[in-house]
Amino acid sequence: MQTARQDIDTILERYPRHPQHLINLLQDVQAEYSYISPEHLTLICDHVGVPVTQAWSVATFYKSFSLEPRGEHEIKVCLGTTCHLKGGQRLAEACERNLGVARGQTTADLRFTLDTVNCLGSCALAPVVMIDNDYLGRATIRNLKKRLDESDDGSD
Amino acid sequence: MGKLKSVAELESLRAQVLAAPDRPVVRVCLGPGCLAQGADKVSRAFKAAIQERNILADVQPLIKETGCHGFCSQGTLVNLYPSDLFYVQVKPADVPEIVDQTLREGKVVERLLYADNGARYRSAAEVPFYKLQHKVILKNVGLIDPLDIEDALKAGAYRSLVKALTQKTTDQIIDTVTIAGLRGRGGGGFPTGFKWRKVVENARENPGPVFIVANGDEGDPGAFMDRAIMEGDPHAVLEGMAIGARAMGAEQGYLYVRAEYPFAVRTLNIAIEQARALGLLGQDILGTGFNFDVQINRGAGAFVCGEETALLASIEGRVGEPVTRPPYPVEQGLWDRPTVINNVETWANVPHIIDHGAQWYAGVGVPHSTGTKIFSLVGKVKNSGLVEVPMGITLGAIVEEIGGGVPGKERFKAVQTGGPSGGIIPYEFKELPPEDLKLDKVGLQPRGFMPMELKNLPVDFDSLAQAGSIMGSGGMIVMDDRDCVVDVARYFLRFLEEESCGKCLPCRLGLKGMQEFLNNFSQGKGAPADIDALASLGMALVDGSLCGLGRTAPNPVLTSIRYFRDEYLAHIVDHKCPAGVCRDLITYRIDADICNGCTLCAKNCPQACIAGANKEPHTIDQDACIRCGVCMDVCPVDAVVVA
Amino acid sequence: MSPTQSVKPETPAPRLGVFLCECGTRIAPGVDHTVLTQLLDEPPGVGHVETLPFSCLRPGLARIKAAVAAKGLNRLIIAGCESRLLHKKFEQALEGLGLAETQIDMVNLRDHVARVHSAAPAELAQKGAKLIRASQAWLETLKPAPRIRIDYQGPVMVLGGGVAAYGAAQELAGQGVDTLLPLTYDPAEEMQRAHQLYLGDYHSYDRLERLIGEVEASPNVNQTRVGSLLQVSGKFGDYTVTFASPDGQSRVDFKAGAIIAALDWEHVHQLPELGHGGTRVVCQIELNELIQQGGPIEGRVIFWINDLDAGQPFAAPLSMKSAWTMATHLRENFPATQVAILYDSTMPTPLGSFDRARARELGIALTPYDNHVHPTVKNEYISYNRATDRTEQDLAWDLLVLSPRRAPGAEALKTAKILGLEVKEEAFLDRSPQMVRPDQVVLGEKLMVGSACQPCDLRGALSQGRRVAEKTAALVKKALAGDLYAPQVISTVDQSKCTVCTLCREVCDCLAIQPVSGPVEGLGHNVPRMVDPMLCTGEGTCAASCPEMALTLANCTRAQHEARVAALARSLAPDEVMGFGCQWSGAAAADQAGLRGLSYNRRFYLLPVRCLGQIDPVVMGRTFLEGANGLLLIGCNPEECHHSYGIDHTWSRVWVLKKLLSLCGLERERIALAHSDITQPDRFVTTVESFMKTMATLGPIQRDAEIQGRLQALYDALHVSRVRWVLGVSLRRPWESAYPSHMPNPAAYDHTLTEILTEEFFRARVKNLMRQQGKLLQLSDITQALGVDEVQAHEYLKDMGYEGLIAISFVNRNRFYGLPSGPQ
Amino acid sequence: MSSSENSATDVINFFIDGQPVAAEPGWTILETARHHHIHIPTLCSHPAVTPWGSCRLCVVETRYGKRVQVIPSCLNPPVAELEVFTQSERVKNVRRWVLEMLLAECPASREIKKLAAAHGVTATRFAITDPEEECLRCGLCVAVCNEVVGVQALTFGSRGVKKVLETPYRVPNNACIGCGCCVSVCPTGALQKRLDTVRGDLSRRTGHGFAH
Repeated sequence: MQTARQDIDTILERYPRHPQHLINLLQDVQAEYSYISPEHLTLICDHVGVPVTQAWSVATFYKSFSLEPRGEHEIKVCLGTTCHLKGGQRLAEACERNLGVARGQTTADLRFTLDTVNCLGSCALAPVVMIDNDYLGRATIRNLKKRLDESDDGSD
Repeated sequence: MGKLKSVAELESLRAQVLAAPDRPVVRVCLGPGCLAQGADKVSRAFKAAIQERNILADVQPLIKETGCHGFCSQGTLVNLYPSDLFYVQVKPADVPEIVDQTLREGKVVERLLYADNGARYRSAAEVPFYKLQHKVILKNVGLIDPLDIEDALKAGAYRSLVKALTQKTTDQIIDTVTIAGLRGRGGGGFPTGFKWRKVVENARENPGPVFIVANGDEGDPGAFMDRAIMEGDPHAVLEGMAIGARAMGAEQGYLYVRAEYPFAVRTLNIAIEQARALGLLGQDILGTGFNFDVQINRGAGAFVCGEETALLASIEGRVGEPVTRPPYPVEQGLWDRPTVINNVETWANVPHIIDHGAQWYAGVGVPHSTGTKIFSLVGKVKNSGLVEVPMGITLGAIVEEIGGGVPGKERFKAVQTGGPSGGIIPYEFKELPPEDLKLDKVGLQPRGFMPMELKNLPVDFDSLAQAGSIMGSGGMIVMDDRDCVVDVARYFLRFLEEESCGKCLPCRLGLKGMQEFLNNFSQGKGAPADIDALASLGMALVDGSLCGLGRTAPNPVLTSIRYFRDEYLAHIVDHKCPAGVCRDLITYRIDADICNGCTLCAKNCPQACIAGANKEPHTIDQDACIRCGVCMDVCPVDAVVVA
Repeated sequence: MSPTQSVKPETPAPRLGVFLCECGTRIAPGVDHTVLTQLLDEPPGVGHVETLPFSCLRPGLARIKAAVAAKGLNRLIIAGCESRLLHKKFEQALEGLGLAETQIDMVNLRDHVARVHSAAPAELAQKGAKLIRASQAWLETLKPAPRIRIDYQGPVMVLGGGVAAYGAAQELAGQGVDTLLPLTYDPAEEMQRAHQLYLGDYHSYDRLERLIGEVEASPNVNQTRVGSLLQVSGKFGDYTVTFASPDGQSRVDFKAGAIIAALDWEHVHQLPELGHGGTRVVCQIELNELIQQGGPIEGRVIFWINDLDAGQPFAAPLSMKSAWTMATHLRENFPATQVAILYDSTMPTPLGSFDRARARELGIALTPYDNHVHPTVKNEYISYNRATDRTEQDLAWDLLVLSPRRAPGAEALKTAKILGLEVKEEAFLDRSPQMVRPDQVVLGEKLMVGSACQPCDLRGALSQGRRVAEKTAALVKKALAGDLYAPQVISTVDQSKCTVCTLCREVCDCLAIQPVSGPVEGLGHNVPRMVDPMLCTGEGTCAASCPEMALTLANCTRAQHEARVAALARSLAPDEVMGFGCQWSGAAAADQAGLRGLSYNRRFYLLPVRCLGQIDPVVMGRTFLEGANGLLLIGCNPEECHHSYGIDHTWSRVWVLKKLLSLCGLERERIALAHSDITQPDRFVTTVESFMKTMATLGPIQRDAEIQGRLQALYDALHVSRVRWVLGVSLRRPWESAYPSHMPNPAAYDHTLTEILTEEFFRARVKNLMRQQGKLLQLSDITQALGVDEVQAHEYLKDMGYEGLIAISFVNRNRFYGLPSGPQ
Repeated sequence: MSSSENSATDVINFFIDGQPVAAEPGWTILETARHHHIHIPTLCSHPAVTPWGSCRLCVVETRYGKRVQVIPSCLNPPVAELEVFTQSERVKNVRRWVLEMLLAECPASREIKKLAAAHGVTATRFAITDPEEECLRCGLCVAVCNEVVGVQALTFGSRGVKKVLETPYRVPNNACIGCGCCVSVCPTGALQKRLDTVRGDLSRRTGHGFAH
């Protein structure tokens, strides 16, 4: 399904060596490797010329960076205002119960990562859950469970 | 096609595009709402169906994947040209029928037309949702193919840039924007022309580069107008920025786009590439000697980066922590150079102002709040989606007429405008007894005063501020009787707590502290005096916080205390949540008359506290129940009720 | 330069200004500033005295600047708070007025006086005045040394020639810095070496190839073939590096301005114990070769990441990575293989979910094992405990692949030795020298890079090289622009006094005193030492232990130390006690005690120093001579000296002082060394209180002429190079591992030391006696006056006579002793 | 004004609590107040580093014409004729709440208790999460490590309520030189307990730069 990953050097070469590109590089590495390993963090710091402490604070400050490996499937439960009003919170709790992990965590087998987001912009279909790149609009505990089972089977 | 070296070459290209033979067009909305309902599959189905049916090349309809059409609750939306038919809730399975019936035979598929109160509407313009809208910025969104610059040129893109480059001095551009009365659409409502003028003055005193930034870090939950613009009409933003750059002498622009908008980033990147290829960005634009280029910065998931100083820190590659102003970005922004930051929607307004003139723009809307504003109308409203209305339209018109009012039998309770930093304003006019203005006892100014019924409240910067809310970036959430204000206030606080950068103490600790109060209230704990304490804590945040996030964060709490003190008291004194939301104050019951004993609820109950035999009415063990609501969600016959 | 300026070269006389800070209310009401001002105005007046609410804030700084400008002040005392935090601010504010950092001293009235004592404000003013007077003596003795600008010549030499060296050379060349790359082998070999060393980094090889080509083509890089490295001499900006010629027959010198040592490690095969034989049980190195040959490889291939079991945990992630790339390579190119990777479940694995999905796709088994039981290699299978359920499992194999062992290469070790670097037990050359100034952070890293210093893959080695080169380039550019200055406080050598005993070099922890490594051709060992001003951290242990006193710490001299302690000791009341506190620990803990609201005996006076190692024993002697009744030295915890061995050296010195004190007939307890840390202000307080109690029991020294004479002798004896040498050799060496100094026979050693001290103490007393009496003395005069045993005294005097320290004459068959005539 | 050494043109005359004061361009309101012996409480302000404005205890209410604002005095320069109030109700409201929340946030800190008591806050209504906590995340340690020491050995991780002082990967940082400046600037003494997590065990530091 996934094609070969971009080499870290290829990613680094996309940007000139200037501190302003720290976030861009972190994003590209995150996108490519789904997390930022200690090794990559050091390489990025060297490339843009910032101390690791700065990269660390940036990588932990922004929500889209993960310093631990993410699961193969990402489940994002929308907790935007409308989704909240329409029960997004209950969906998130149900996911936590089903997967046995808290929000922001990854299952031990690196299959699923559960996250909540503050609005996916599909408020008209609230509550919304995003599984990898697919939306599940007007989600209920029932249809969500079904979808999770499908995506789990589908990968093997 | 190579770089355009002069204005004449651009116009000849435009003429060439316009002269192309007319073809039928199917516009499939690929806005976020429709996408979530499978719009991409609909579009693929159209392409496949046309391929399959081998329609002749000259009449072969063009499938355009466009930006958001606005009427999200009816997605997937499909607009047909030239018939002007407007199909709603289109599923991939409907596509062959549309192709066969409408495209080939010219017949209308009645069941896909929008229907309301028995009436069916053939074209979008007739639909009540669109009728009261005044589309300026969204005019091309949904019309053009955002990935095709020629389509944008056809619709008039870069006409204003040419005008700004050839017919106006930099001063005249700024004057035009000033006279038009354009105010920042990002929330602050600061006069744009004034800001630009400041940058020019500061650059004159302290020569060197200046930068312009478009803020597309649209983080408010429930708001997606910037996304619609960026995904639907990216060239409007680029053109606006280029005009601004021309006026201020900037050569580099930054477009800061929210992390969660990968489509917007992709669309903008393609648009920038196409504009560069045509020489509409880059060196010596259209042979006028004007240089300007735009770089995209993706946000990395921090709401606080919508704050301008935090956004600049983020562009510079640092943690998005705001810094105290002064100095303002117009004095010392990116790399300590004067920098102007405007919202994406503001930039998108600029070409229209230059194109139609300041007077025309000032004529739309009301004095001090000119032009149109896009709102995302969501929540407990029948027609939800993006709406663009002239400033000064009443809230009633938006909610009742465009939105079609509250669905079902519930009553319209309140509107929350301006996102998490906005206020909750009640639908019903409430005469506030003087003792409710208790905030004064700590020497604080009263905040927010509801001058009239919400129905008649004009939606403009000043009226909303007077009511205790803000325009914000344009979120508008409709609440009904089943929505609890304590819960909503708590929700916003939790959101902001998560998004607070944590730099200043009032915001970092205060948002947590305010939540503690509200958590207590939602559990029926606390004393009425705590409500005043909460309000006074809110004022400490307003006064003490460093940036806009903390300073406006208490708004939902302060306004809800002001307007819905009775509801707070119901929680604390009567231990009741009138809306039936606060988990600790409600119970789930199974209506034995409705329950058909399907056992689904018992199977799904995480506490295994639902008992009942197959095909017999079930009951919930209230002691073990954690009120997770699963039973209510899974019940196929709606037998689970909240008491 | 206008001619008028060059006429007057002499330094202007000191003009002192004292600024008393109120620190809001943290100093002012507690210490009576009016009384303090009056005390300071008493003769000898300190000059300008001014009280400021906050001297460190802009309004205060404005007033200080105004006073400096109006009165031409060139010495400043800020009597406020911690120097560590605020000295820099005053330096920066006053830089424009021509004041150097060493001309500003800070006295911590807040944390050492106002906030730790509860006494009448006027009394605390007295204490403050004494501390300020001590600082006054320090500053007035200061003779500002001229700033040393670093002259830089020659290219940057990158030693090593490995992957990291190429990374560094590329960066330097890219920055336009001239680079010299001496190679001990043909550049074409480097690729071959990289293939062998960086296993499985297949995707980086072509990148490296490009890079080598780029470096070779660069006009800024001069590659040259050399033999092995022989010697490095010189200092930053001007090194001479000697190599053997490629044929080993002659020597070749190269000039270089800076040196980067970029050293790669080497791979060693696994020990044969696990069955490694190069056929069925192989190392990753051999598999790598096999893969490159194109096989044949088939059957069940098991990678066992056994670095943890082999005691090389740092290499485990690297072995895992190389195993992973080889495993994927095998599955893609050798379909007849089945691959599994067996690894310790506790090791950090560099594989993410992407890799795991890929492993499933390619059918590579990732098998973690429980490390409580070591996997056992059997002939057909390897048995291990499964990590998940800890049950025993078997894994059949046809080819078992072990991790290689990694160690710095022989060449790397040799280079490190010549540069005076240390090779750690784990066989890595990692080093984090103390960093006192930002410039030195750069230099600290300059010395060693490459995989020999830090386990890394090919990419990591390249990036290490680049990082260091980037910083070096910035430094070189600064030097070339003439903007690089040595710090103000550094050791300088008076080469006329240096006897090349090399003690300083052994003491030096910053590699500054080693411009000469080993003997110099034609000069042998006898080359006076030099100090590399860019490497010196100004700690000063070297200066304080030089037997000949040939080393001086610029702007922080022994004379200044002596003047300061003399001023304070003279002013102390009989029940008052003084001490030294290291700025990193003792003084820092004292500051902290003030900040944390602790309190202690106000009769204790603390003088902060950069490092206790800077306190020459002479300075300690001087305190007693000038009237101190006791001396407490508070330094870092054992093993925790921030420089290197300052605390150890102080330990030895205090030990000598104790011996000398008892020779004087005084209690050994009058001097004490204590340990502290900034995180332990409460322990600092306990230390002070208990020492004060001891001192109260001992009471003041009854200072009659006899005692003063003995103390004078104590002071004099500490100047004697023999004493200093013995003390010096008892000091701890960087390679010693026990604290305190490891000695084979401590009792015997101590006996020798005592004897030497006794003799030198006697000698000093005799000389003083002779000077006082101004006439020839008989043995009985001496034994009576000094109260010593006749036989012993006779022996000592005889030796003194032989050494020409005294003249022995005979009158009427009686021996008379006197000072030798001639120049004394 | 009394200061005669300054020419009238570059002096900014304004009022703090009704008292006429003078400042030179570049001074902040806080510096001017302190120079005039007017007390304004602070936690995150230290003269050795550039002000950051995190504790917000130094807020003052200012009136300039009709414009009334509550601003931090450590960051804002005065303008001529500005009226500054250091003890207004709005100011006190901010301070009291911040201190009350700090009592819950840093319950172990003696300094916070003392400061709070001085402002009449002795008890807290907020939940205490960690009874041992002393750190208020004022950022002084991070600033001093960057600006004065220049080694950037420690930093903040995460954000908002989860914001925490740490080193990358929460392991002792080799960049740390163990100078302890972070401990000295710490307003609550939290770093005293935490220093070892940054510098590690000094006696085990690699290289003979640290004894081993």
